[in-house]
Amino acid sequence: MKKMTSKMRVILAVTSASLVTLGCATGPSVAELNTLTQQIVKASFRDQGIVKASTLINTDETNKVCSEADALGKPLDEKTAKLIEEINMKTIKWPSDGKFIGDWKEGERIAQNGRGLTFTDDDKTVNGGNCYNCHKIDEKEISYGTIGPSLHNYGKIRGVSDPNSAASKPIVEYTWGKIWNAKAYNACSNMPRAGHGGILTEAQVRHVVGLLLDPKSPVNQ
Amino acid sequence: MKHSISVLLAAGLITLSQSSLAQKTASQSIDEYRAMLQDGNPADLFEAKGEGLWTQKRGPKNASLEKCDLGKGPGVFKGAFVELPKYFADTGRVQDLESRLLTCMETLQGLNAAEIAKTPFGRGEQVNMTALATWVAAESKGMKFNLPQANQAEKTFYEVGKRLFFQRGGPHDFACASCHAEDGKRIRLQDLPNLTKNAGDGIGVAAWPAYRVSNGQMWGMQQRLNDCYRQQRFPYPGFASDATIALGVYLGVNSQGSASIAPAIKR
Amino acid sequence: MQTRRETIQQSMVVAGLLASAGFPQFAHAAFNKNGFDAKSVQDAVKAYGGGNIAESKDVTVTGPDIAENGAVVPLGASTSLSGVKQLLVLVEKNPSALIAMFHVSDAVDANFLTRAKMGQSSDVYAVAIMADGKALFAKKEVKVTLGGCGG
Amino acid sequence: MADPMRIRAQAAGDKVTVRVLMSHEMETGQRKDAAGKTVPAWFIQEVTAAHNSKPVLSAEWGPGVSKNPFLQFAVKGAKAGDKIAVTWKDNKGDTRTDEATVT
Repeated sequence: MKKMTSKMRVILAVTSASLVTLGCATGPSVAELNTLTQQIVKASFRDQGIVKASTLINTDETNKVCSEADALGKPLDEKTAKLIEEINMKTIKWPSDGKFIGDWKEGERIAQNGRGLTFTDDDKTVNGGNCYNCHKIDEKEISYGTIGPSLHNYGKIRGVSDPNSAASKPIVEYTWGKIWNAKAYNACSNMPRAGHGGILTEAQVRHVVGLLLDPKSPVNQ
Repeated sequence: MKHSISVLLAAGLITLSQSSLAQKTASQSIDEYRAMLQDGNPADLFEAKGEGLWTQKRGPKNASLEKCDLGKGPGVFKGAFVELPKYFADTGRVQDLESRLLTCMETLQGLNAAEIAKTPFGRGEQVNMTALATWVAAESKGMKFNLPQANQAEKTFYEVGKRLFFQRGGPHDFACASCHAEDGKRIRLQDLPNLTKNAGDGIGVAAWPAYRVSNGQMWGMQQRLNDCYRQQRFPYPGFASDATIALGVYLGVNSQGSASIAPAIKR
Repeated sequence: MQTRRETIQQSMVVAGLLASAGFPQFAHAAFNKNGFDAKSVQDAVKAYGGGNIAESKDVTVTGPDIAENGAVVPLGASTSLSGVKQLLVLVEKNPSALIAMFHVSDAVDANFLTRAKMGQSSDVYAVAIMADGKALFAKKEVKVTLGGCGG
Repeated sequence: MADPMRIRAQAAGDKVTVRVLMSHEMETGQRKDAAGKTVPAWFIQEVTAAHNSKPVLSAEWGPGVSKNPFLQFAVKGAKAGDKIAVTWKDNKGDTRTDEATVT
């Protein structure tokens, strides 16, 4: 952005009193507005605590494409969506020891916990999964969100009686993958990419998978 | 008091006391809780403080804010809040209430606007800022939002605000829209207003400034947006920065016609 | 330690007025540390001269079934009985059960509303201590939820 | 100095309902600050009220009362134009009195 069009200069005058505002017959174009937005983001957000402003400016292609589609109110075309899903699928890290199912009790704690990674947290904060913010999970917890679908009886509904059986393998893998990187299955999903985004560790993902699929978990009672 | 067994079963309130014959749903109970708090909103304390600050001579210039132009002419505070943010020719900027108060505190009272903007919420002059914003907003209680969009800068800021609203980022890929672009959604037990349109009287934008029960703090719109961004895992938005104001324009224009209940009381 | 009388005299608006009016029934009104140090409902009642607590339909406790936030829980205590000396508001599972104690005079209704902090879901109590030391109570469960984003 | 209270006193029949908001932190003494240090207890301990200068109410509060406390009570035999004064005193000895006219 070395050269500015005269129209762009007019737009920027809005944000900088030092530039002279000229009359403007027509509004700025979509591209100019996108550029102006990024300039305003750059000027407005700053590093604080463990959160760096660069994380916002240098976000990945998935977020860029999905944000633009959302702002225009148009879903991605099928080809772009497929491409984004493929890119994200490649990022999924499968369990290093081949074990998918962890301790559901730990999983419940992680699902309840909504902490971590804000500018008031420190790097010692153990991150939570934020799961109950959006999903009904264990039916005993009445304080659950509805942004995502209910996960109550998640494993039971899908017929998982032994998560270690061969028959359960596809659903177990899907569950792991969905938690690790939800955008691998739905390009512009609202769901965070818990593993890929560095929100949850591999061990934590394993516990959450346990919460959803262990037949002994209260989720499947 | 209304009881409904069928609604009870739907909500699955199995852990609640079984002592009463029928159970209310959790959301009915929460509504009752909120209603109990309406009478006696501690926001009144901040509103009273703000009213006093408006006429109090302060700062290096030992002047009051009584000549402050909040967009309806010097000294006019009634109805100003529901028309902000708007474009101000004297600063050449689109400004929200808090940004404009900052301008007045500097030009009229000689206070250092940059210093105040850097001060964390709840400290020093920011305490006064919140009280002032609470009082000015309260002077528009019951009035409908009616932001101007005649000026090109205001139109441009609406478009920028829209893009900010949908901008995903941070480790969780959150945007404002992740929670606030659909009707009838909840986070935990809290209803989420759909902020892409008029969410209704006293809902969304029309409920701030508000007293936060959870931490006993009074929050203006700047702090509301700041904490939304914090929970989105975004970096820190500067106080009265253009991003927060552009977002304010987008939300305010979308709320066109909804009546302000500020200062409200919120979880 | 200031006496109650001296404290009142310091106040700007009603300086001296309360003191001169006399207030014999509140002579014992100095802050009762034992009451607020008590862990249990019964111990707090004892600290104010009350006996063993007994449930009574003539005492009412008001509060929400569910509190959206434990930091502010509206609670009320009232009684229709005459001869009540003190009304107490308590939260059983708080570190110190007693929230507030009101001396009931002839000039006010035995009906008070305040707001309490609650660390967790708990029974809340209203206790009326009568002139003869009888302590009558009402209780109800208030469930405290985790709200917002949990952050 | 502490900020003023907000007192509303409204007559209905032969009674006046008084609603009071007080500006106070109400620290429990059990909370830790960001640096991990315990924030010392700081709370309103005594509340009194007077009707036309005649004491009508005395209460003791603990740190379990919420921040920026709310209190509602009813004074018998009071009427519009009467004065209701409320005083609080906290555990640090700070005190404040405000007065309202019954409407």
